Amino acid sequence: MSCAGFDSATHPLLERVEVLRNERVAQGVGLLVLRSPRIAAGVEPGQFVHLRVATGADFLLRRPFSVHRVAGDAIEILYQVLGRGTRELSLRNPAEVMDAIGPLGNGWRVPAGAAHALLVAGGLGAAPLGMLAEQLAQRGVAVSVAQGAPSAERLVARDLFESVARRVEVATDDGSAGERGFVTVVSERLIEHDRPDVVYVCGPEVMARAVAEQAARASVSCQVSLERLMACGVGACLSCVVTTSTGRKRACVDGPVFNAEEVCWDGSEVPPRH
Amino acid sequence: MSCAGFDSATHPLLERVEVLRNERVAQGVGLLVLRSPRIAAGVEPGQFVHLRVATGADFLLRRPFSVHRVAGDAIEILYQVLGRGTRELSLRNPAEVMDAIGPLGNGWRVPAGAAHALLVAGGLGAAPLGMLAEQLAQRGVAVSVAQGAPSAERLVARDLFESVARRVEVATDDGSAGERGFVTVVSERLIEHDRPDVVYVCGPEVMARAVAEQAARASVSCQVSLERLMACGVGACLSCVVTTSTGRKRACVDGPVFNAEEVCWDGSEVPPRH
Amino acid sequence: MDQKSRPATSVSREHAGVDLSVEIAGLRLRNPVMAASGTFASGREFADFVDLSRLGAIITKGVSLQPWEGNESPRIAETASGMLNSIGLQNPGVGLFSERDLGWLASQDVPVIVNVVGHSVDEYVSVVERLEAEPAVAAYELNISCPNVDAGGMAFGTACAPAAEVTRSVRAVTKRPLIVKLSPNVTDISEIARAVESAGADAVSLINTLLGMAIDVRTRRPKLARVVGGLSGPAIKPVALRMVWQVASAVSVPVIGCGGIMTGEDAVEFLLAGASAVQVGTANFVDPTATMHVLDGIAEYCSASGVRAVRDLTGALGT
Amino acid sequence: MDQKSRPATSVSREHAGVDLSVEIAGLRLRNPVMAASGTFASGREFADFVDLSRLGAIITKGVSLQPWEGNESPRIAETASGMLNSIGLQNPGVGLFSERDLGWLASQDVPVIVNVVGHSVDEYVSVVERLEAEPAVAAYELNISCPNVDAGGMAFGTACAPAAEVTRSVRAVTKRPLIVKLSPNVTDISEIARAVESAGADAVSLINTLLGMAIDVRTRRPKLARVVGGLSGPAIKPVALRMVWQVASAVSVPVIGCGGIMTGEDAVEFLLAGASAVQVGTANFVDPTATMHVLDGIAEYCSASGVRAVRDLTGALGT
Ligand SMILES: Cc1cc2nc3c(=O)[nH]c(=O)nc-3n(C[C@H](O)[C@H](O)[C@H](O)COP(=O)(O)OP(=O)(O)OC[C@H]3O[C@@H](n4cnc5c(N)ncnc54)[C@H](O)[C@@H]3O)c2cc1C
Ligand SMILES: Cc1cc2nc3c(=O)[nH]c(=O)nc-3n(C[C@H](O)[C@H](O)[C@H](O)COP(=O)(O)OP(=O)(O)OC[C@H]3O[C@@H](n4cnc5c(N)ncnc54)[C@H](O)[C@@H]3O)c2cc1C
Ligand SMILES: Cc1cc2nc3c(=O)[nH]c(=O)nc-3n(C[C@H](O)[C@H](O)[C@H](O)COP(=O)(O)O)c2cc1C
Ligand SMILES: Cc1cc2nc3c(=O)[nH]c(=O)nc-3n(C[C@H](O)[C@H](O)[C@H](O)COP(=O)(O)O)c2cc1C
Ligand code: FES
Ligand code: FES
Repeated sequence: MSCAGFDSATHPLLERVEVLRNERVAQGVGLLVLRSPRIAAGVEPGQFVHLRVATGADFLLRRPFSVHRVAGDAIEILYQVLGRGTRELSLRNPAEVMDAIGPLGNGWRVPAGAAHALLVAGGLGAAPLGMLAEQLAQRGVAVSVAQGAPSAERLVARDLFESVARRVEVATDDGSAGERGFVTVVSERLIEHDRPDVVYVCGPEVMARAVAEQAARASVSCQVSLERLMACGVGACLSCVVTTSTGRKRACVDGPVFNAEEVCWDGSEVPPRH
Repeated sequence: MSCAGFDSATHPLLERVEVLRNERVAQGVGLLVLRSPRIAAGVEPGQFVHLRVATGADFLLRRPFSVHRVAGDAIEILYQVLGRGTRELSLRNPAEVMDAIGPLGNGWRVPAGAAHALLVAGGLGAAPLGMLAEQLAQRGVAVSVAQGAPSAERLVARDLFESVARRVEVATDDGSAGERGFVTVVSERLIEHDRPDVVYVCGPEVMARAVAEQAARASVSCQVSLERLMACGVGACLSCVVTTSTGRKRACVDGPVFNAEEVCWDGSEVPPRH
Repeated sequence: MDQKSRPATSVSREHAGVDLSVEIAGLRLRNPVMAASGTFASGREFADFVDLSRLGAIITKGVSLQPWEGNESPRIAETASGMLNSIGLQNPGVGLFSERDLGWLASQDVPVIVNVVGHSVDEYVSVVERLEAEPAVAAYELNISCPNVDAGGMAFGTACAPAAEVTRSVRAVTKRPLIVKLSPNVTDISEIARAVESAGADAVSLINTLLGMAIDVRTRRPKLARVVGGLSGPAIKPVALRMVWQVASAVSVPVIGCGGIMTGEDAVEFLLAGASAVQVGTANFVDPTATMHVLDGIAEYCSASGVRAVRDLTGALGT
Repeated sequence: MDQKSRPATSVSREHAGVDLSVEIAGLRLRNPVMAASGTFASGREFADFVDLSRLGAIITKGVSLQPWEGNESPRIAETASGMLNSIGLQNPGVGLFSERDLGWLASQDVPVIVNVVGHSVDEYVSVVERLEAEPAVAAYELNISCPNVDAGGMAFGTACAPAAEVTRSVRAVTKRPLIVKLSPNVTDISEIARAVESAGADAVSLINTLLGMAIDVRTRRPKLARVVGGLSGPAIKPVALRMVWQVASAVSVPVIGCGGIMTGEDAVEFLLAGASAVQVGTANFVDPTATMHVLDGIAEYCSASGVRAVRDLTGALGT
């Protein structure tokens, strides 16, 4: 299948970035806007940055975050407060600086001649799909979005999706927004009824896997963005491997976006928390 | 020799203290004012607090600092920026809270019937002598001060000493204030000429030792405040021992103030930096 | 004062449901949280901060037959998430210790475990014999793992034969619960654990400190007067946890876990790895109420996750 | 781009006075800073951040005879001032490694030290024999200390006999400088160091990771799929420094220090303790330019304290 990325890949670099905004946008979710001219200039949809949330021995490892959107010379990050690092991140104030490595990884690819794309987002899986939705729309690709979350207060990026997508269908566990239930019900319906040319998925691995199988049954090409624990983020340490039909690949450089059909779902994902 | 402390000793306690002020008062020296009603209420001259300069694994151990002065429900600390912890301390802003253990240790004692006291301060050794000078003056004890520092910009607590002491004589290494040379020259002269009833010393151990010997020669009783590396600060870990004529004692509870004659100057002090 | 009462009440109120008691080597303890040897003296210094009767047990500073001077200063150095110490078992000797400390401890409502050290097997035995007469002693912890003395200490803890010999010899003179504290500075700690178990230990505690060093690049001299010292604190927790997990599967006597425990969750990690109780050491320096925070944390974890009895956590690691 | 050039010029300008070159096992290196095995791949991944020609040497990821799959995920866990890893020496095998990596490395102006691993003595030997044909290889580092594989790895590094045997066998098939990388998970590392020295090692490097473990109290499962893994980072520096100091006084071959080095001053501590060069590992993950920061830091320390040649620092510890 012939594919094309968006811009030509730029080499990752280390950049001192400045916090422009850091605010709560949903329950337990923050939006971090970082002034980072060089990364913003090169990043493609689906790529990520490796952030040093704080200096000092307390947070030895960096934390990887997808670039949700680019706004001028700034990148936007949607982050869910889960543990020590993201809690620390939620305390960063405007004007503070930290350092970021990016843009990193292989982003989403657009199959030649794709006219209609379905984006399936589970929870914070919406993060790496924001920039993708915008750029697909700009290219005249029809965008549908199937979005799931535990509840209405936990839904993110609503406005962005509403503004660029032809249709947005939502499912929440408690029915407080859209229909009650799993997003996989929505994705299955949308895959069958309006037959997209490509499906892009990000979310909990069980959900991503289910959607991938739906796409496969409908023989629609499907790409998934996977999370792994990452030390280096640049391809050196082999801590982030994903088992694929062609062997173990590194999520940080060979991914995080993979063609669904090559992924062996061996439960090696980050243990889910919620 | 019969001695008396100031107030009756209060038990140490753990108190959340609030930064009221933190400002540079001399070259490389900061004044930290902490709102700490309970410690302020009980602290005696020469006692110290054990401060947690920052939470988290980066600064595992607390840092001990003498209480320089008490102002209402606040304690004042004079700190020299030497290493990681004191640098961190210099970054604390008003309204921030940290936790402190105090009041700790045995402070200065006043020999019965003492009418004239000489305070000898080397560099930051002035810190634990501030409150002492004030309270001696209040009791009508005549106070003389011999103060040394590398240079005029490094002299601390000038106003306090000037306001309560009968005389203040200064020596600086570069002669930029007072006479050029070591404070030991000044102390020797003052001990010989105006024969104080007691000498209180704090400063680098070589200097404290020299002054102690001057006092001994003039058979004037002498107390020294000693610094040791301290883990617990409460007498449990034995990291702060001082070798004395009656065996090893703990600087944190048996000191930091010792009678000079009992101290064995065995070079076990904290390696000096300057 | 309120330093004490606050946690006390918080526990009794919030965690009423959870059974925190544990039994180790015949000792029934209120809860699994002990103060680690050498970091809590004999408790007196912490009585202003902690209600000692809320501790599972107090383990005293190492006690020898004669008074020990300890090492020269500097005796400590701060390291990344840890500290080095080379105190060298300074202590007044068993005689003065019994008078001064045991007397006071007897009046406290807390089990006292005496940490015993010696330059020779005979000295270990003599200290224990001397303490047999003391009713305040609930159990012994043989320290064969102190890296800070030349004779004795770790020398006994790094090979099976001497470890077994000192254990057997002390076992012969006491019926009281006998805990042996193991050194992490070995190739195979399970083998040492098995050796002391078959020599009569009722329980093992681990780990003591890892032998380490730090250098002051300014002076180009070691930061410790004795050059090397024992590393403790959060930095060593992963090593301690691994060893507890290995030893728990190698012996059938209870394992007491120690090393870098700062929070209740740290303690729960050790329990899951196979420990029946835990010791809190360096954390006492960071926060004099650390033992209470750890205890409250364990209790909160249990009630939050529906654990009725803390002993159910021991070895409950899934794989 | 400027990521590279900035430090480069800064050094050449500011530290012109200092001779940073060192000689190890017949290898003359530009400076004592090497990238540690497994943390720098074959350098390509860091070429965007570091001018590789400024490194003393690159030590490759462990290379085996056949491709190795490595362990299941999760493979890492963050700990206090450190991290655990259980990568398990995943590598494409010496064949693909030679094609893919050595080819590229040959075009880089930096000495290449290949880290060699095997399940058996024969495998170590075969890997080296296969690499003898490769001109790009400057030296070998025998990894007898990886805690993350069942057969081989640490098994060879925790006893004198096997350590000596694998060293002797490899020595027999190569004239190239032979470095043996030691495990810290032993009772007496000096004894192992002496064993490999007399078996023909031209130098020893230490330490590899400390065996550790971490548990997720939420899931009650180990954080690593393989349960245990290797601890690295600042947390282990005191242990590494102590072992370098012990080994430096036990052997006469050069010692290469490694373990928790994040800054130039950390590196200077290792040099003072007796190391002739240092390896930077985990720091590369925290800051991809870490090797350059360490190098600049060493140079600054030397010029600030009037040290003409960095090799003068080796073993210059006062006591
Ligand atoms: C390529 C990629 C892109 C990501 N994009 C986003 C995003 O846009 N928004 C967002 O909220 N999260 C994102 N994540 C997940 C995010 O990295 C983790 O939630 C975060 O690292 C948690 O850090 P913590 O210290 O709060 O959690 P802790 O559990 O305290 O962290 C402990 C260690 O585990 C690692 N870790 C924990 N959870 C994860 C996880 N799910 N994935 C990777 N590492 C983890 C941490 O990095 C750290 O090293 C992404 C992950 C990857 C791999
Ligand atoms: C009883 C007592 C009272 C003190 N009063 C004052 C005061 O009023 N003003 C002031 O500026 N300083 C005072 N000091 C010294 C002060 O504690 C140290 O300067 C400070 O701890 C240095 O911390 P750091 O992290 O900046 O230095 P670092 O060298 O980075 O600290 C590393 C470790 O060494 C310890 N340390 C380093 N120097 C000393 C020292 N001189 N004494 C004790 N521990 C040390 C630190 O606490 C820390 O544990 C006092 C020390 C003691 C023992
Ligand atoms: C200052 C200090 C003194 C210690 N003294 C002793 C001792 O006398 N006997 C002993 O068995 N362990 C002693 N230890 C070891 C501790 O009991 C404990 O095993 C070790 O510190 C690891 O636990 P931690 O990380 O919680 O401190 C001492 C530790 C420290 C830090
Ligand atoms: C992710 C990772 C992979 C490693 N792989 C290897 C390896 O393949 N061969 C080896 O000899 N050491 C390997 N090591 C050990 C390092 O080279 C180094 O000895 C150890 O990490 C201590 O140094 P540090 O604290 O600077 O990381 C690895 C370490 C890490 C963290
Ligand atoms: S995170 Fe290091 S290889 Fe992917
Ligand atoms: S600091 Fe612990 S006894 Fe003095």
